[in-house]
Amino acid sequence: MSLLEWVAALFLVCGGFFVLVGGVGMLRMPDLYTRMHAASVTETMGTLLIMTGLILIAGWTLASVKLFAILLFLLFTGPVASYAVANTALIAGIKPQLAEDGPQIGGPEVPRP
Amino acid sequence: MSLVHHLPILVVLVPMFVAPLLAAVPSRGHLPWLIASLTSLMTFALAIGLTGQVLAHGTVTYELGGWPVPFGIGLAVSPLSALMLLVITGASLMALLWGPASMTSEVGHQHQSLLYASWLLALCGLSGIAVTGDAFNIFVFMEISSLASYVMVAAGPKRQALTATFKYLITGTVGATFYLIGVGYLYMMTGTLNVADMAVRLADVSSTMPVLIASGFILVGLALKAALFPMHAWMPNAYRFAPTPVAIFFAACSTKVALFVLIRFDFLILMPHLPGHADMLIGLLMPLSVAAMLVGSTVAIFERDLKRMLGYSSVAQIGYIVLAFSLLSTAGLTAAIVHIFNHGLIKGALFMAVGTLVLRTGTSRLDDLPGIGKTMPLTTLAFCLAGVSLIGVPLTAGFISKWYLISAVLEHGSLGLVLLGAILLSSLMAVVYIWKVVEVAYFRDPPAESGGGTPLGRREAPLGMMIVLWIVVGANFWFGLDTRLPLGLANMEAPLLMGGQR
Amino acid sequence: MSINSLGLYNYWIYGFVLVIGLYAVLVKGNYVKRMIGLSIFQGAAFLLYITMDKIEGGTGPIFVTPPQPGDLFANPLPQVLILTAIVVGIAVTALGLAITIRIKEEYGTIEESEIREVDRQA
Amino acid sequence: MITVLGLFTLTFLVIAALATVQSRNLFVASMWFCIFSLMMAANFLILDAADVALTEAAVGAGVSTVLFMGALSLTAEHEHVRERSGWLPALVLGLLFAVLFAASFEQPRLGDPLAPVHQHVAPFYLSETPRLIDIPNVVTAILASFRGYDTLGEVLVVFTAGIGVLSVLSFSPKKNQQLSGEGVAERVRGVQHHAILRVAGKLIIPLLMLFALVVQFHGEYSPGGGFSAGALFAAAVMLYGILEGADRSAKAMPQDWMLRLAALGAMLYIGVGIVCMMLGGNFLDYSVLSSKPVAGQQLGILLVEFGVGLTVSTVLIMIFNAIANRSTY
Repeated sequence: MSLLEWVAALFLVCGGFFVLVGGVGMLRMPDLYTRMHAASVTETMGTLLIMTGLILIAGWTLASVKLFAILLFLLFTGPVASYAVANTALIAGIKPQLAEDGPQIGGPEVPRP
Repeated sequence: MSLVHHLPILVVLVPMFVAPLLAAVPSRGHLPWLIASLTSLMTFALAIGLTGQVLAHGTVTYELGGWPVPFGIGLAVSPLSALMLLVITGASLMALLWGPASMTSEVGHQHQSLLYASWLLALCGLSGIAVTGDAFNIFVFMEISSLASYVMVAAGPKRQALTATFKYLITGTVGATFYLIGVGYLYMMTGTLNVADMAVRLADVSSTMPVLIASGFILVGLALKAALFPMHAWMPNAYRFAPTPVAIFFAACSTKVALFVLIRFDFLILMPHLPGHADMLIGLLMPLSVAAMLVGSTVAIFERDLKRMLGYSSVAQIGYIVLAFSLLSTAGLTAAIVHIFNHGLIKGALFMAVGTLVLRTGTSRLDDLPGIGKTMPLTTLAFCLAGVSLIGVPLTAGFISKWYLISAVLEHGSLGLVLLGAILLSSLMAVVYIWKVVEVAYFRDPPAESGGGTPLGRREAPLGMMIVLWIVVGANFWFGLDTRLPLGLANMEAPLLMGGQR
Repeated sequence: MSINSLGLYNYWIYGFVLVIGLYAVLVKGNYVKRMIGLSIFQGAAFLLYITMDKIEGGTGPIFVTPPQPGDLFANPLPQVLILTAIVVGIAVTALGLAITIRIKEEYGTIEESEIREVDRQA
Repeated sequence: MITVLGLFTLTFLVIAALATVQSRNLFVASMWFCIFSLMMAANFLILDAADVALTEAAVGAGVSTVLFMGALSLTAEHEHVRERSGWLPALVLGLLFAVLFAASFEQPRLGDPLAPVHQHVAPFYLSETPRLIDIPNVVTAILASFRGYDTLGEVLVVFTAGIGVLSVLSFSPKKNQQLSGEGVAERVRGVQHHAILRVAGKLIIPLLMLFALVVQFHGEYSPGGGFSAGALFAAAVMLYGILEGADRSAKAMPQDWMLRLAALGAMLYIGVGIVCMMLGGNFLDYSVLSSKPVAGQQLGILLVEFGVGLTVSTVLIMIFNAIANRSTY
């Protein structure tokens, strides 16, 4: 494997790690807002690293351009979607779980996203 | 390239071309009806021309896009296809000619152009199934006709039309998808989609299980579409709540198109190459068809709504057709084909007569129609004569069907006697349910006129309606005497279908 | 390891999805749910066809470079059929949903049992 | 690697299907159905069917989810507890699955080059398309030319659905309140309080339309064609309708014009076929359209694909507008 491929692999592995962290966070976090926070890790670091890795592998081809376009698109839509979910949740009356509410047990039931 | 060469596609093309025009160009009053009728008339004329071709030269083929089959889609108009075309285009024409007053009174003027465009699309879809020789193409055109049918049934005047349509839609889609899956299995094992080519290539297929599954899926799918007992639940209500002209159209032809496809698949493709398929057909279809005959007729006896009664009667009549071809003999096939044609005439006439009553009285409940024979004598007489044909009294088209069916059944020895008993029993039941109507119509007094006889306005229907109704009733007797057309086509087709069987 | 080690797994999944979809169509009383079930059921048929098109060592049936003898391409025919079938599916879904909406307007419910109740009382 | 991916998508497909059927909240069910369709599309891609994947993603995951949502907002959010007994259907379906499972062992395994489907008709398409039609995308060649009649039928199915939805939603005993009251307008006026969403969404719309056009007119060279392009274009309009209110999208794309354009698309397709007949070929035999058969084929394919795209997009827009502009009863 050439150096470029090693670098690409590193990017991909790191990206995978962040996606994994995001997934674990989605499961472990107590309420909707914190879960979204966890998910945003996937959305930003995960996509950024994975796409970069893929672009490095693809090299100077049309595929790279397309990957770059996808990256831009994801970076653009991801935050907007998160915002929409959070805003809608707030309007729908879902309150963030605060520290003084105590631990998760016995807390208000959080609707799944 | 003369026009004659293009006949097979033109039958499909004419309604296909007019339908979008009709939908898109806003038109009022009776204009949409007029356009649809003219188109239907033209299609009927083309179908007659095509039948002439078939009678003269045997199966007519046409290659779409100029691509040779099996690489392109080929049309193949066999004698049976020609007969189906006649039934389809004839049913459409008679229902249209009969129907403008009824349609307007039931669905109003609004959006008639959309409705008649759907009508033409249904016509195009059904004819497309009849002429095509490609298994997947059948699916596509089946969906055209089904979607158009849903649209038309949903336009019925009562709200139950919506629930009936929903049931119809679910059943129809499940049926079509079953068919699609069945074709998928056949394609998986043969690598082709052309019906004739499939039959050839299936000879080399050694593993039977997927083919068996294919036959099962196709059988169930088409039985759902054909409303074969016990998969008939959608039909009576769909006919009951559809606008009457639509019910006439469909009652005369649509379920039979599914049977037509079933006959083609079973006899041309599966029978010769799938061991045990003949036993499966006999073992499965024969009991089902006998049950359909008896159950359909029994329910019809107790049904108090005329349209639903005719719907259940259709369940029984489909039983006759299926019984005839499940005999797996040339005589049986002939009987099935003849009955497909004759039943179109009979049910068309019966539904028309009932529709005429509905137009004038606003109800199809038998209990609301006492003494109708006195207030609407001609219509009621037409109903009775068509009913006589349904029962199978000599000199009528129905008799011809029964005659061939019984002679086909009697080829089968003691089993035949049992079947004969079932047929006779079912015919007796038909006598009962037709008589039930006669009794109410003639032997009960019409209700006392409450203030000048206006709300029900009981008088004979418009002249145009009467003329069409009596022409169709007359056709029932004509084809009871002159059987050359259906019988000629049936005699050409039956050996073709049995040919695959050695 | 190539995709072919999946073997017959595709067919099993197809069968399972088909059964799930049909179950929803047959058993559910809610009309929208039945439409969703119908879509799933149709999806199973799509999977059956597309499963057939795959060929070992082949690529999609698009000639990026002029094809050489010996190049393998997936079978394009099932793809064409399923393109067609997908659009049939959405057409049926749209019509079914439109009818469901009208049913809701007329009956005030889209549950089969409640509709039957309304009809019985009428 | 691809095996793992295949296993994953297939398994997730089943999970999504189960979850769809399971969930009592119908909005959740339709989201699960969206995921189901996406998984299906991914799976199609793995199986080398890029065209189908594109269409499934646009139609299954995009358009039908929007339609389900639109219908749900007009009907009910929750499914009531079912009243039917499910054990008999479950038994029958269990048997069906057992039969299908048993039959799978006699079917050609995935990717078997000796399978009958790879023997007979398919090699003809693959080997003859460069000579007869000369476009790189064989799927488009079959779709529009070899089996163009099927595709024509398909266009008519879509057209029928369009006029069906129009007619079903117009046959109303109580004249439907078409968006007149203020309260109604408030309900359907999109997501106006979400400024960011609207701005961001509107940036995407032109890109989406551009992509649809690329898919439409580049469909002979890369995955795509009329169906997927039409669905994508319709998705762009639906996005506009969701962001700005369906009354606006209906105003931008009036129903009667959509109906006419849909009819025009179908007529274009049929018309090309009829012109072929007049020039002495069979119906849909594009070879006669030009002095060189190959050029005629390419011209014909371009035209009919445009007809497909036109009809599919306008009908889907029409259906969306009809459903989204209906007020709750």
